Amino acid sequence: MIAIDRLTKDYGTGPVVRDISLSVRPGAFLVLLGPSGCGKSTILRMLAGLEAPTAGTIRFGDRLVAQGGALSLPAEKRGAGLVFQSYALWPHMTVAGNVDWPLKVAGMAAPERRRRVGEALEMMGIAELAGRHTGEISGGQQQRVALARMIAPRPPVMLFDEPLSNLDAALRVEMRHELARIHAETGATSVYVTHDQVEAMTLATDVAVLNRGRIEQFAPPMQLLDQPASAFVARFVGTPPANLVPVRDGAWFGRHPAPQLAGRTGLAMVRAEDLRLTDSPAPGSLPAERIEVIPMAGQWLVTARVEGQRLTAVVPRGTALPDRLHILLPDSSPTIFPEGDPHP
Amino acid sequence: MIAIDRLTKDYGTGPVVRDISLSVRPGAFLVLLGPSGCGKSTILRMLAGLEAPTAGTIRFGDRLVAQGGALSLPAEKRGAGLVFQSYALWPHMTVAGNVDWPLKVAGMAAPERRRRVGEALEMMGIAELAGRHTGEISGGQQQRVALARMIAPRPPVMLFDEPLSNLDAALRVEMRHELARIHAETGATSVYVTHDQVEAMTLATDVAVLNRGRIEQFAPPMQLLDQPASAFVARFVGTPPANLVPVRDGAWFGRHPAPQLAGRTGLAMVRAEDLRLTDSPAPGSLPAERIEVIPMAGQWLVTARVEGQRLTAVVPRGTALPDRLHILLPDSSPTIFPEGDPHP
Amino acid sequence: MILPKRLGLTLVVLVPLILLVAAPLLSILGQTLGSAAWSDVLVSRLSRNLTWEPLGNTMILGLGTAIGSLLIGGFFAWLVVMTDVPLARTLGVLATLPFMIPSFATALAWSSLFRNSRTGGSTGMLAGLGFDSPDWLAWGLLPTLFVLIAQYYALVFTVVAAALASLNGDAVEAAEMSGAPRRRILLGIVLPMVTPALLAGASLAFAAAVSNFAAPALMGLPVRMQTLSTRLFGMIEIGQAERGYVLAILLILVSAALLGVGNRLLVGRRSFATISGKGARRHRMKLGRARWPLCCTAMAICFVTTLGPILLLVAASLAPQGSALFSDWTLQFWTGAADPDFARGQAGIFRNPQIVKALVITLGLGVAVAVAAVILGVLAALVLTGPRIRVLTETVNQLSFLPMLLPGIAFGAAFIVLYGAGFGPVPGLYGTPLLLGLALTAASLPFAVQTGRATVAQIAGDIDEAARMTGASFPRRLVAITLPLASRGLIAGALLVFVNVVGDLAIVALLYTPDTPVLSVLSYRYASDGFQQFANAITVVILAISVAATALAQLLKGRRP
Amino acid sequence: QHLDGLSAADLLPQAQAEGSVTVYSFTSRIGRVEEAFEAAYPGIDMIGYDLSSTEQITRLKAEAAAGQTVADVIYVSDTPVVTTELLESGLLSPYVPPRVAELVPAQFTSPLLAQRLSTKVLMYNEETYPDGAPVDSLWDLTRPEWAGKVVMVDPLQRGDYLDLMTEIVLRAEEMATAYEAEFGAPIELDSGLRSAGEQFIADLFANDLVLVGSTDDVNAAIGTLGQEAAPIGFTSYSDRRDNAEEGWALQVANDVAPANGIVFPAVLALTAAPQNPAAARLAIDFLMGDDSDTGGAGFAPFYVAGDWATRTDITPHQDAIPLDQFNGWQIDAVKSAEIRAEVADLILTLQ
Ligand SMILES: Nc1ncnc2c1ncn2[C@@H]1O[C@H](COP(=O)(O)OP(=O)(O)OP(=O)(O)O)[C@@H](O)[C@H]1O
Ligand SMILES: Nc1ncnc2c1ncn2[C@@H]1O[C@H](COP(=O)(O)OP(=O)(O)OP(=O)(O)O)[C@@H](O)[C@H]1O
Ligand SMILES: [Fe+3]
Ligand SMILES: [Mg+2]
Ligand SMILES: [Mg+2]
Repeated sequence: MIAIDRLTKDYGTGPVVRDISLSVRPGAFLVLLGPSGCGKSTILRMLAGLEAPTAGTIRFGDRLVAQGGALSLPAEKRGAGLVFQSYALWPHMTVAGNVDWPLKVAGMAAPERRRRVGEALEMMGIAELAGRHTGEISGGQQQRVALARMIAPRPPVMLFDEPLSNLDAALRVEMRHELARIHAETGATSVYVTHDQVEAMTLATDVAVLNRGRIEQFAPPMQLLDQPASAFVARFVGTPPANLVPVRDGAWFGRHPAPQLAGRTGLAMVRAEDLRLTDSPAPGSLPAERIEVIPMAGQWLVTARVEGQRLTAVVPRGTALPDRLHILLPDSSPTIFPEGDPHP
Repeated sequence: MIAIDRLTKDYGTGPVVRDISLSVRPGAFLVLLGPSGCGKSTILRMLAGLEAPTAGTIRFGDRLVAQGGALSLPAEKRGAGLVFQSYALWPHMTVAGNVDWPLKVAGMAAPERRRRVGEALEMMGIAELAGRHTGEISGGQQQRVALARMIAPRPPVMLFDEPLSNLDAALRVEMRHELARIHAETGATSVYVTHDQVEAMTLATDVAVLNRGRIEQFAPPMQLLDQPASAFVARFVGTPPANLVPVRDGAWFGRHPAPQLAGRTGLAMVRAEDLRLTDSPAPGSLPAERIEVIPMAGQWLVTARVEGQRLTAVVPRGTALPDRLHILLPDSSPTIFPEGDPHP
Repeated sequence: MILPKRLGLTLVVLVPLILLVAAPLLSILGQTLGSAAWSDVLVSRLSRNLTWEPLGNTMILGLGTAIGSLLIGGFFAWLVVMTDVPLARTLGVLATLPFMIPSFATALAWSSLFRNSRTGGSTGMLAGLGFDSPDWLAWGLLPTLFVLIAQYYALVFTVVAAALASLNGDAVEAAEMSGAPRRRILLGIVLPMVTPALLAGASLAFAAAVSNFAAPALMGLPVRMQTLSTRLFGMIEIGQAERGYVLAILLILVSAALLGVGNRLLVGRRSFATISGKGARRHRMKLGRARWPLCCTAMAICFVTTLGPILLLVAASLAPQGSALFSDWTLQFWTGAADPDFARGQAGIFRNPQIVKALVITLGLGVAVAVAAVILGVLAALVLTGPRIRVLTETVNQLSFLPMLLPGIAFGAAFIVLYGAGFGPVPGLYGTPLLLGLALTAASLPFAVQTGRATVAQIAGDIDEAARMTGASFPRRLVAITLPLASRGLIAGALLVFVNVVGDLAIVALLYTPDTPVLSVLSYRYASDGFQQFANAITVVILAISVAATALAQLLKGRRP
Repeated sequence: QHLDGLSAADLLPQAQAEGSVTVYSFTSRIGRVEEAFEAAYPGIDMIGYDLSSTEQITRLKAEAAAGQTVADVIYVSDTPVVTTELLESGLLSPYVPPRVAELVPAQFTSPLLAQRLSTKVLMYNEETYPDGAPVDSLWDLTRPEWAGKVVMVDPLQRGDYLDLMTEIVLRAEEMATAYEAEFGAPIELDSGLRSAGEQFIADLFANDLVLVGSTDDVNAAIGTLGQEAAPIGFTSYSDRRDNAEEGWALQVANDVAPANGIVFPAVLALTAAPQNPAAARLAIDFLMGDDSDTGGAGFAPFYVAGDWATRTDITPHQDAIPLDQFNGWQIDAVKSAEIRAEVADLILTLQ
């Protein structure tokens, strides 16, 4: 339902979105994942109609809504809703007023509006704040107002820019489930920007991993984990993401040969769960320095410095972890990426 | 070094911070954790001197800096730095200008300032944006500018309000390490608001878990996980947080008696890793409906609905997970909290 | 081709600007073409005295007034809006008033202190104390500058206060966190963040100063200081109007260049989006021990620039003799019946049969023009703060700024010529109040546009974008989002326009009809026959209306969260 | 035109049919005329506009350009500008009611009908100088003892003061004679100056002449009571009537060589194509006063000490020096207009 072709955007300081093509079917939930500044918000703004592409086209279904340098259907005609990264609440209105206004614009009758506003605020857990002004509520509450405002009119295309970033973990789970429910109910094609891996993994039908304005990989979520298309994706996706260990001439770090790596050079993907830690040297182990230990999913994530690089390992909770550890690399790696960034 | 005594704040809509007391030693790293709207930012603002407490006192070392209704040392005299949740960048200045201005105010010489600005921007990975105006950078970049601006003058007290919320996971790890390093180097007493459990666990020397303006628990991070003081804390802390399963008259959900629970009633804390899933009914198993599966730390977090409640279990990656599952509760629970919220 | 954003709106704004401003300007320009006036003014033996020296003085006064007004007006705005100074509301009203006080009253206030014996008559208080002020203190640039600043800091105050009132608290708080002292925060953060308002205020003060006639005529002439406005007035008065118009055009060119440079230097690429879509709390800075000293300083300035002149003006409407303002007060000039032994049989102004009608018409005109100008002003402001379109945006900027610099009499005449007779299906407007309204709207545009633009520039782009996402049309967004957020600026703009209209004489004089008497014409009539007290009394009435309008504006602003 | 020959009574029916008449007047006293006129001729509405001479000129020109004639009658001073800018360009036409043709001297009926005469003359403070005027010649004003003590309105701000300066240049020969009488030697002209009149203006400005913005400022400067050494200056003789009310001691310096200033007319004229031609003529007739001693209701607002009716049959005001004893030059609008711009340029270079 959304088809992007060779989309490029340049604010005059060099392209920030470069030649992106992708398409998703109606009702899809596309998650954009990528490092800060990679162009996620820019793509969302172009989809919304707030920014005209420099080149390339955007189609909503059969409808060409933007074409670089030629056409850009204005935002108010696209029927899309957007949760702004900056909330963009209307400071002169109350919380309820913010949610209500789009419904008014849509020409809804007052009772229906009242119902929807109440429902949306309820869903976001901010019903008791309805009469407050936007300066009189907390950051997370503001973010929920922004979300409620976008959702209340049920737009056919929903765009989310880090909509849950300022919520606590528990609430985030709640909201995520609400969003999933709404998506299932309305079938609105959605594009969702997030930095939260869990959100990406659970909500997405498709994920686009972006890097410096380019798509690194476009795939269903699980595939990203299982078959990352590049070193960048491997290093970026997953909780924790995979370690990338340099291999030179068949040897880890160019110094610790492993038979099954024979002749290989590049960045080997080594998942955290494939590393082992011991408190005393073992055959083939490398000395490591413990940096931090994080309890997660009943295990411990241990980050240690090995050969000047940070590696993360998963160990059972309660493992003895002295300051100086020894790390055992696996015999081999399923994937070895060529070294160096393909897009310098 | 920071001592808060019976601190209360009321904006006129009822108290939002209620009677909070805590103290941390110089150089401590205090993390405030709590649901959206529980009063974290308000506490930070009172520490900063931007808001006067309604009642109670704040001491920095021996110095009484605020006393409800009587005294509030103005912000500019407290020597504290604050990263605002809203960033609060100065829109008329460039990125570099924003970081530079506080240094100018501190009366630093130009070469020193240049060095520090460069260093801070470098650290935040936004050196190449130095000349941009704040409206011309992405949300995450703005957040990093806010962080750089606060850190550059190295204030003796550092206050952070969700400083990394808009950064991607990889960058967040980077920044977290930088902050840890800076804290270690300067020994600045820090108060840090976050929703990120990993940040809380790794950075904190002390954590205060807040709920509706009250402290639920004040303890070192690991203790929160091991000995949560209340059902609220148990349900709020941890990745994933513990499940709280109702027990009535010695029976799970009041219907599935377990010998070791005999006579107990309350909310039993059951960690995700203590739940087991099977694909066929087993003695004592409860039928469950799978909701979602999240790969994490080499395991799968499975959320399922049991008896109308969501429970999360950790299972090894690759476990077979049909839509309809069966869940095995443990024989007992280390902690059973009394039912009902102690602060209605 | 994608049409540039806001092209439609820009064109919509340009049409009335061209009709109301560009056409009259061109028609004035047309009168000077081919006339010897250009060479007389620019390159003759006369040009030094006729043009360059007055131009120099004018620029000194204009820039001096702009800077002085910025300092005082900016200080007041900060004090009243951003701090916990005592009596803030009172100060707020007092600091708005000077703009409404006629220059001659302010000049009178200065004179009553520093006047020396150069022009005979009675001398000032200092002379009474045995200190005869030197000429440089009593006459010429310095006192003129003082009088102008004393009046026009109110412009900066009004515009900047409106902008500050909608400043997000957290940016200021961030500055406080840096440990900066208050003055530093004021100069380094608060004022720069409202640069568009400062620029708007300074531009208005500049334009008002360079086009002010009364102050340099009263304070400058005795030492033969001429400005372009005194020259311009004189040239038209002695029948050499072309030269006057050439001077006016010269003034416009120089001012436009200054405005352009100022815009480029001060605004540039920077953003002034201080009304953001993340809710932030309002913030008042605690002054601590400085509260009362600062309040007293402000009060002192208000006394000298506001209360003093008003007192003198009121006295001048009560005292029979201009040389003894504080003796023999009588209400005869206000309410007295005709008495052949008093004021040549002139009855008090409240017995003037036209006063009620004039009052009603003046108010009506003021309100109507304020509404019209503010609507046009806010549209122009949107154009000016939106994405730039080559040439067009700058045209809007300049056209909406320069009416203040056009000589009112020429402006009025041009309106008669252009719209008096009507063309095609358009009926002739000459002699109708509509023509008066149009001309006054044009003349008041700078106030509306500059104030509007200063506050519109503060609204972060995403706030309007969020409204666009809902599918709301431009007019709808304008009414529901932009206008409420810019309301303080718009109210301030409406107030300035209203006051300007109520006090205007130059344009009115040429376009009024006896059916539409206005107060300023009544006042002028009294003055032209030497009934100065009666004229003053009417001026006091105008002032009272302006003060009432100010109070109303304060109320309106106060209602907003 | 045939209307020009009709008497007031003959004009009346047509004027009543027209129903109204619009007058542009340079003084607000038109208001009182209006009342009197409407009382005298019920059914004819007089509409008075109070406009300065400059405004009248600008307005008439703009009206002409727009093809809209609003005014029927104008009442204006500033004759040198009016004659050149309006009369010569055909925007005005002269009219002399037959009734007064014989009563007004010829010099006051052409080119336009003068209704009364005003002044810009040398005045002094009779409290400070109880023995009479402290000067006996205009040339005294160029002496060092009057440096910084002569006050007048900037001639480049007000037409009537420029007219005064122009007249001095026009009367260069008289000025030369007076110079010799005052200083005992023939005048020597500075280079670039062409006459004794120009020399006088140059000397006057060089003698730290004090310029102000309005006649009231001049009056206050020289007239205010309680001054030890009041300045002297040029202003309107008629302002003397305000002495008591304003606390002034203005007195005219009549015995000054060669003259104490100028006497200039306020004129009445028809616009080129008045919409109410009969009522317009009737209004001018009315403004010229009736046959009583003081001119009656139509002239009453202008019957003041210090201004003189041009009609010889109106008795001069008892409080003022009669016109024939008054030592001022009567200006010639046409000659004035010829050199006025040059004089303005001269003054411009002196400032
Ligand atoms: N100006 C105000 N007037 C009234 N209530 C306010 C005001 N500011 C904040 N509150 C309320 O006080 C409570 C605490 O707000 P605070 O900003 O401290 O929350 P927080 O813990 O920082 O939440 P978040 O994680 O969402 O930022 C909230 O419920 C909020 O609605
Ligand atoms: N107006 C602008 N002018 C110039 N560059 C801009 C402008 N807006 C954004 N950029 C740049 O474009 C790039 C992409 O910005 P964008 O906001 O799309 O990033 P993002 O992926 O949303 O990042 P984040 O996760 O930090 O929000 C950034 O590097 C940013 O600096
Ligand atoms: Fe003599
Ligand atoms: Mg973004
Ligand atoms: Mg907060």
